[in-house]
Amino acid sequence: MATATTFKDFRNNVKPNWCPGCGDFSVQAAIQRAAANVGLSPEKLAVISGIGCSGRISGYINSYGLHGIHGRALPIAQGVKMANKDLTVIASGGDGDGFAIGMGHTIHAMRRNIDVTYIVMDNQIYGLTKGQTSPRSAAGFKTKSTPLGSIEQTLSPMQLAVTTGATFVAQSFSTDLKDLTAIIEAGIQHKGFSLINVFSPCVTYNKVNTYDWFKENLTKLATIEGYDSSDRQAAMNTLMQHDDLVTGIIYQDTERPSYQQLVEGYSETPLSEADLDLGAEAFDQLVKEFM
Amino acid sequence: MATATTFKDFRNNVKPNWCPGCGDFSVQAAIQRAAANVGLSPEKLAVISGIGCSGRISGYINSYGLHGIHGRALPIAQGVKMANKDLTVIASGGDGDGFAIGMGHTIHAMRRNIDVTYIVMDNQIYGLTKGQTSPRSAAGFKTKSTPLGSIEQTLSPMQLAVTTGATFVAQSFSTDLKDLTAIIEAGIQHKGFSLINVFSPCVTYNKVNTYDWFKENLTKLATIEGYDSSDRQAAMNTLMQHDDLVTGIIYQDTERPSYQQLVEGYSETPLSEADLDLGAEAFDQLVKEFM
Amino acid sequence: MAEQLSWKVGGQQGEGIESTGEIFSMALNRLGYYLYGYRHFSSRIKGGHTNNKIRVSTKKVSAVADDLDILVAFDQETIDVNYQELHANGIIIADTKFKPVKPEDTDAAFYAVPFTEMATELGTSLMKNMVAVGASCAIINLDVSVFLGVVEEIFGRKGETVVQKNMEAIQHGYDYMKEQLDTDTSALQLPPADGQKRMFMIGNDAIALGALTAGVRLMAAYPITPASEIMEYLIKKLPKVDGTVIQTEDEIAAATMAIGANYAGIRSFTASAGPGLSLMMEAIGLSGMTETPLVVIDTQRGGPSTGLPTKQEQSDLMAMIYGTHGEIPKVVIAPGTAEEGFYDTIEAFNIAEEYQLPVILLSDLQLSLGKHTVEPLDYSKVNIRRGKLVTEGIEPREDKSYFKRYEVTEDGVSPRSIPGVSGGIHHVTGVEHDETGKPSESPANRKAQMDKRMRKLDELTKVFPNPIYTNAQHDEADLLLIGFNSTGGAIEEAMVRLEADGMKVNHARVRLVHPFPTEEILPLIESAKQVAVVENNATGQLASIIKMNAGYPQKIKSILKYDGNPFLPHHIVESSKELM
Amino acid sequence: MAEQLSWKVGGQQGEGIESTGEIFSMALNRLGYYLYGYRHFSSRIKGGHTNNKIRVSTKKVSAVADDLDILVAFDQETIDVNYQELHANGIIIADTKFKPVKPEDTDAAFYAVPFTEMATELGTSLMKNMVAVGASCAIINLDVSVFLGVVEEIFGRKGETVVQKNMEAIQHGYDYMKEQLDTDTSALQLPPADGQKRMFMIGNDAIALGALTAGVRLMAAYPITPASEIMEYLIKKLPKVDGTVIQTEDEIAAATMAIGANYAGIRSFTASAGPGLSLMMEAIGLSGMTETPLVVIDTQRGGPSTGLPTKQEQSDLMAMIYGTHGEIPKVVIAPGTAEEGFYDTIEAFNIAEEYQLPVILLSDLQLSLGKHTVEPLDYSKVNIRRGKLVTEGIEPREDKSYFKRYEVTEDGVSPRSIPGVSGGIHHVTGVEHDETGKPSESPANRKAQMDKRMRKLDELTKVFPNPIYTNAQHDEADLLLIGFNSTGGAIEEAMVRLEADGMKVNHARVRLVHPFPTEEILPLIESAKQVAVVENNATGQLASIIKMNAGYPQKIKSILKYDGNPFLPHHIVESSKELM
Ligand SMILES: Cc1ncc(C[n+]2csc(CCOP(=O)(O)OP(=O)(O)O)c2C)c(N)n1
Ligand SMILES: Cc1ncc(C[n+]2csc(CCOP(=O)(O)OP(=O)(O)O)c2C)c(N)n1
Ligand code: SF4
Ligand code: SF4
Ligand SMILES: [Mg+2]
Ligand SMILES: [Mg+2]
Repeated sequence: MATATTFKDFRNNVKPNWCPGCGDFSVQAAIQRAAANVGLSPEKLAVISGIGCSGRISGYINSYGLHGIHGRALPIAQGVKMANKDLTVIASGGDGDGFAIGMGHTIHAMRRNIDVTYIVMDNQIYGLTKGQTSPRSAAGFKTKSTPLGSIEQTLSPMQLAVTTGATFVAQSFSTDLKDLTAIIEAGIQHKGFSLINVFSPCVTYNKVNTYDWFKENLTKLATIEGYDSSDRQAAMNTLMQHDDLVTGIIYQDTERPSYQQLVEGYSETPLSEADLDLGAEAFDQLVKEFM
Repeated sequence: MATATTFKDFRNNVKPNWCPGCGDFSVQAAIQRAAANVGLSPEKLAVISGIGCSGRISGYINSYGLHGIHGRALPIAQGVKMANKDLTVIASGGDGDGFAIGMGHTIHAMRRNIDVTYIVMDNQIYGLTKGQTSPRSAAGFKTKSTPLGSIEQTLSPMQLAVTTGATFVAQSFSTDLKDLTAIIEAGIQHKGFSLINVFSPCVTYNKVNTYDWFKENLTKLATIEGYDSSDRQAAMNTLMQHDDLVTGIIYQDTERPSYQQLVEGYSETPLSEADLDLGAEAFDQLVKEFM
Repeated sequence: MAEQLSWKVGGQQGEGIESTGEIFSMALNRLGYYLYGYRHFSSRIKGGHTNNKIRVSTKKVSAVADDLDILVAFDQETIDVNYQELHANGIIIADTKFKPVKPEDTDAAFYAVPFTEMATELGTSLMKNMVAVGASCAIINLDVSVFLGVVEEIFGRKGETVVQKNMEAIQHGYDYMKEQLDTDTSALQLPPADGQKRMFMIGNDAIALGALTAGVRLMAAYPITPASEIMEYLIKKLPKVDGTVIQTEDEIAAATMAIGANYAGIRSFTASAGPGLSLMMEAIGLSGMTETPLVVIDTQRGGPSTGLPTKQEQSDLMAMIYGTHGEIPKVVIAPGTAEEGFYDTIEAFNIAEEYQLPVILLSDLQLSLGKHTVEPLDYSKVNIRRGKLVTEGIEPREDKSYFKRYEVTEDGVSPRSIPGVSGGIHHVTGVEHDETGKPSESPANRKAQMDKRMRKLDELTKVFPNPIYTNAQHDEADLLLIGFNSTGGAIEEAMVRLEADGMKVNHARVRLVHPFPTEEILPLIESAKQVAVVENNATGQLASIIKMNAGYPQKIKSILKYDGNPFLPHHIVESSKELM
Repeated sequence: MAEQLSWKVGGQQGEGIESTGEIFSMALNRLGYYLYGYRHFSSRIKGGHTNNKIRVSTKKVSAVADDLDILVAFDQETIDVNYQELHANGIIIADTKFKPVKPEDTDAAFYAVPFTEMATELGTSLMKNMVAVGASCAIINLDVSVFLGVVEEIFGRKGETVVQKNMEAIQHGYDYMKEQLDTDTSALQLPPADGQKRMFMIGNDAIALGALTAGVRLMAAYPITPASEIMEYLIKKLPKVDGTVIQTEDEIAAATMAIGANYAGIRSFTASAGPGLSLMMEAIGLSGMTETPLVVIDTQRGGPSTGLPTKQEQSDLMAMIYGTHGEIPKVVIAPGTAEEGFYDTIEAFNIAEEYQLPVILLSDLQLSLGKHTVEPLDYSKVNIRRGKLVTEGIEPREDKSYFKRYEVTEDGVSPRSIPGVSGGIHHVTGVEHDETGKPSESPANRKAQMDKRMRKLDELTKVFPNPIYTNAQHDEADLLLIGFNSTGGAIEEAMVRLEADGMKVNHARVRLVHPFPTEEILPLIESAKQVAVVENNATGQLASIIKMNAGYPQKIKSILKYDGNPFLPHHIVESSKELM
């Protein structure tokens, strides 16, 4: 690793085009701080993002960044990590990106447990398309696409993650910069997939789930006595009791190895550095098998 | 409703092309019996299926049937139900269909709660493509695509369903024809979305999860004293304790209205019978709004 | 006096630029002027330059104007980016608030007006757009009283005071400007309009109204620019006909849900843009193979991938015709105006049901989002044709054999029963099947079913209303201009100018792009000395289609624009001259 | 003596038909014969008619034979469905077990042989296929000892006794048949082969081996017929080079995961068939827009939708060229033989990296699943070219500006750094962007980037090795036959026969279908009196592409087959004659 970095090393020259006050600014700052805190150098970080206001984040961090297509940040990020195990790979995007169109990939990334840190900027709405209901919108929530209020059950990403066998499940609030940074650090350091759902208010389209609303309604797990984030059943019960409105590391399984550790014969060095030449001998051997 | 029907009314002239001994035969029989038991007439039943060995089921029941594309049985089925509320709509397919490529739709159908009965023929493998790992395959399970054994976490559809807010969550075993039939009946009668996961052994490609294996490992909920299928938290705990290997109605919420009941102004009669003509007056009114 | 006027307002996104243009044009529309608007905006919510250019005329106009008469600026960027469009006697009016600087190399008049200041004095800076509207009226000599109705409509529910305040803001802007004005603005004054009430709507409104009129009951869709307005209109209207909109989890769900609903006998559809359409390709194939009606709207925007989501482009043509693996009969329609958007959408639903296949209605951003004056829509011309739908009277068959849903017929269309209909039971599958829908691998059956399906396209170029819009005055033209979707207006204006320069020009706008109306366009191509296909894309997709079907690879040239902006008439004039 | 022999075995799926063909042909391959196999099978696991038709020759053969010499039947259906292919001195050998009935209208000899009975006597009925193999040997006078190696290889790990039993079964079948044989089979006896060892593999093996040789490290894929074998081969082999296969949740994940891996600097790809490709269209657009290398294999099968998943077709051509919204540079390659499958796959990876774009390698079921003798593959011809990949030595920029990943260059290709490389930091996005990858809506930038991207295709028809395979002996041909993928073999055989009938025939097989090598094919078209494009599809897709690019709409005719079966040489002969 290069010389110690500070969060400034992860700043680039691009001015975010988010609305003033958007929750995503703090998420960006937290990622930059966490990256510096764990001692990364910018070129060893790859931020892979989806499409949405939040998805622009990969362009605002001084690191390698890929802004893909809607809902597919996770498969792309998993491909990146498989190609170069020495990279720190952060996937990120909105609640629509990860829990509507990308729902399937999210579940399967959790099952697969490739070492990617997935940060969802959860504003309970579609920001970039100007305010439609998301799977995270509360029942009765009125938007352009549900003028009479949403009538679908709100999705609980945290409960889903716990039941799907995700090995790192956390939730945070974008203004809690210190907590959020610490959680992202822990996510990066976790061996395996980590899901971090961040309440990141959309000040333009979501007039219900505002900063104040979250301040009033969130409970920090740190304040719950004896909370044990390694107890899956307790995690589940706590989520149910608090209607998911908790922040902190909800569940972590430090024992299950990551996917890469489980792949038989998987490279110890970054595959991206491998010499691609098979060699005449190995080739001949392969050919003979068909004779 | 027409005169009373028997399961024979739901038989057609087509010989299933499943392998002898395939678990799907019994699922077909159970659907036919359940349909007759609840007093349906064949033309009021629509069976919508995905692609896979199991997906062929829509062609083997004397009812309207649509065999769609891989993983999309649920959105199609929801469209059918929305178009004609008087139909009984059964969606069905394999574990790959519903939990791999179709995972996102499955979650969202549960959230949406349109009145469709979804029957998954869960053989823990991809049958039609000749034996690859499915999300339901156990860790270590060896297949063509995982010759060294699967290294992903097995998906728990039942736990997912409970956390996603599904209003009817049940599991059964294809040889338990009586139980299975009763569960399907209950699912059909349930107002809202019902998920019925049926262990339906693949005798050709799955040599681990065989009939005998299930007989040995399944616990009937009916045998658990005091089991209350209306208690969500208890359902979750029971599933965790039994590693999901239970059969019966795991959870049912009889209070939450179905999607159709919640849609403001949604038709009381089948939309498919509506007169499509808007009428000059209504049209003029609409036009004026743009002036 | 001007025959027409081109007015533009610009500023930062999220600052009310849209409503400034909206109010200004609504009032003019009510006076009976014809309007044609085009919004320039970015893929972000707040901030970034946006502008709304509105053409006002006493006659129908269908193109963005080459130049500009009045520029209303809420920031310096608006001036810097747009002033070059102003002609010599144009006028810039700019908010004093940002200390506007007049560019050196312009002859346009320049006025700094305290939009924000005056608004603030009246109670809230939000009303600065009203002040700007008033100032604009002063220039074109428009009586501000015409705004009363519009303001009442918009602010009425906020109470009488708010209405009054807003009217005052307009008046103040008007008065201030009148006082300052020291240029001769007579060339900017429009003759009075005819006072006719006409609709003023975006293309997406016309399409959505078309869908509603066609009898749609369920729209399944996923939000995307520039299609979302279709969904948003229908969310409000469908409940009135007992129907609804479902916002699905993605576009695959949207298309397949619509297929399910059509299968079950209602009219259902979806709308999206490029990325969504790419995702729907498998579903579209299912519709084609199972002969289930399906209408999909593709509002084209800048591609590829996420591309330029808020910019004009016409680059999905090939993907819409040829997307989906294997071969299905499919119809692709490309309306050129909001009026056509309305009628063609209805026709799309009719064709989808009559021929039992997927119909893609192609729009483009300029048509979908541009707000235009629309000629009266004639309800008496609307008819709903459901083809061979059978809902009763099917003889029961003792042997439980299936209804011949895929009967091989001469026209390729088979009788279609829907769930619930007694005696009509059959199987539907995307696997090759026999006449009853039972999967079949028989080569003879395969050929029969494939031929049957493809036969549906045989007559389509004949039955589709005006597959080619033609404005062809010349038996032998020097130049034939061909386009599709929204480029028609600019082409028509270019024609007029080219004719004025002594060139004989014909115009053919392709309205049915697939199956391609070769016979209808061939005589025009053959009788022209030169052919130029005008397209908002980089590879000349329509030109390729024409070459493939009609030949003449040498004669057919392309005029292309793919920088995200619509064609202005002068682009076409210049490129045409270069070609000759 | 026969120059070549056509042998077919048929029965119910799941009954060992495949292994009968496999063992028979493996042994013949080892003797140095050239083989060309085609399997007929259904989309079900057990039951349903299946057969394996194998052509054996002392010279290279690349087509399914028109007729049949020997038919081995394990059920009556096999006889009924296939006997008409037998010529007059052909032979049917059928298992006595099902009491076979000889069709009345055949001159072929007929023998009932107790395959099952003899196998059961030896211990297990499973060995009936060995008995059938032995009986076949008796007819063609082949020493059964040649099977020892093959049997040892297959059953070796089950122990010596099993090997011995199986050899016995072969011997018993041989002896029994020899005794019964009362027909003159000299016409069915092949001259000895050259004893050369050659590979015997399906096209998918060749493609998979090509990928491995090209340096692939990650394959991300979802199972589907007829692509899965590529994945199944690499699952076994990739771990040997520290790589792996990930079976993803769907094809969208497969394609995007491969994009991620390529972005991060390894060679990664996916393979699927029509339905999967339709789902990948958005991802392919992302690859094109972000200039991230991506190779996708499309093994074509019967479409549309689920279609005829186990049947031969070539109907994805248009969708592969034009699928995905908007406009990207894309390369589509169509190898015609297993050898080409190998080399072209390597070339696909090279082009994808050199030009930084998606490459679709088109195969078809006949090529992908047909098992063929393959000429030695020359490893010395393999080279790996990674284009403008930069992994070190990038000057750090003080101002933290990004690396110009999308620098506008003359050839359209920009230097490419990958994550981990210091000084190479840049942004990648599917949104239109500037030279450093920053989103940009500037019209000038848009045009520059679009032009840059599309420029990559300019030289491709020149640099691609043999974009058109030609067998053109005539300066002025009466007929030019054009095809792509696996039809080449049947066309070549048809040519020989047409020439024998006095016709001058040239053959051009399009190997690079996009960008289309117009210049390379034009002289052949112009110098031919008549042109016929031979395609396994219903709409003549390649013919359309040729017309679009090369013109000659009148001259270009189609010979089509879309009933799920491959072309046999006689189909082409007959259709060609009809056209003349
Ligand atoms: C395939 C596809 N469908 C739809 C869109 C349009 N779209 C862009 S962002 C977005 C959702 C935004 O919501 P979310 O993911 O919550 O992000 P946010 O803007 O709230 O941060 C949608 C639907 C798209 N780009 N691609
Ligand atoms: C888009 C697409 N991808 C892949 C396939 C190939 N395919 C057909 S069935 C199937 C999975 C079968 O597994 P499952 O859903 O569990 O059904 P089963 O055969 O086990 O009943 C796959 C991958 C397809 N038809 N379409
Ligand atoms: S619209 Fe909402 S989510 Fe998007 S940038 Fe603005 S505040 Fe943030
Ligand atoms: S392969 Fe398995 S799932 Fe498919 S029909 Fe046979 S037993 Fe059933
Ligand atoms: Mg959001
Ligand atoms: Mg399965």
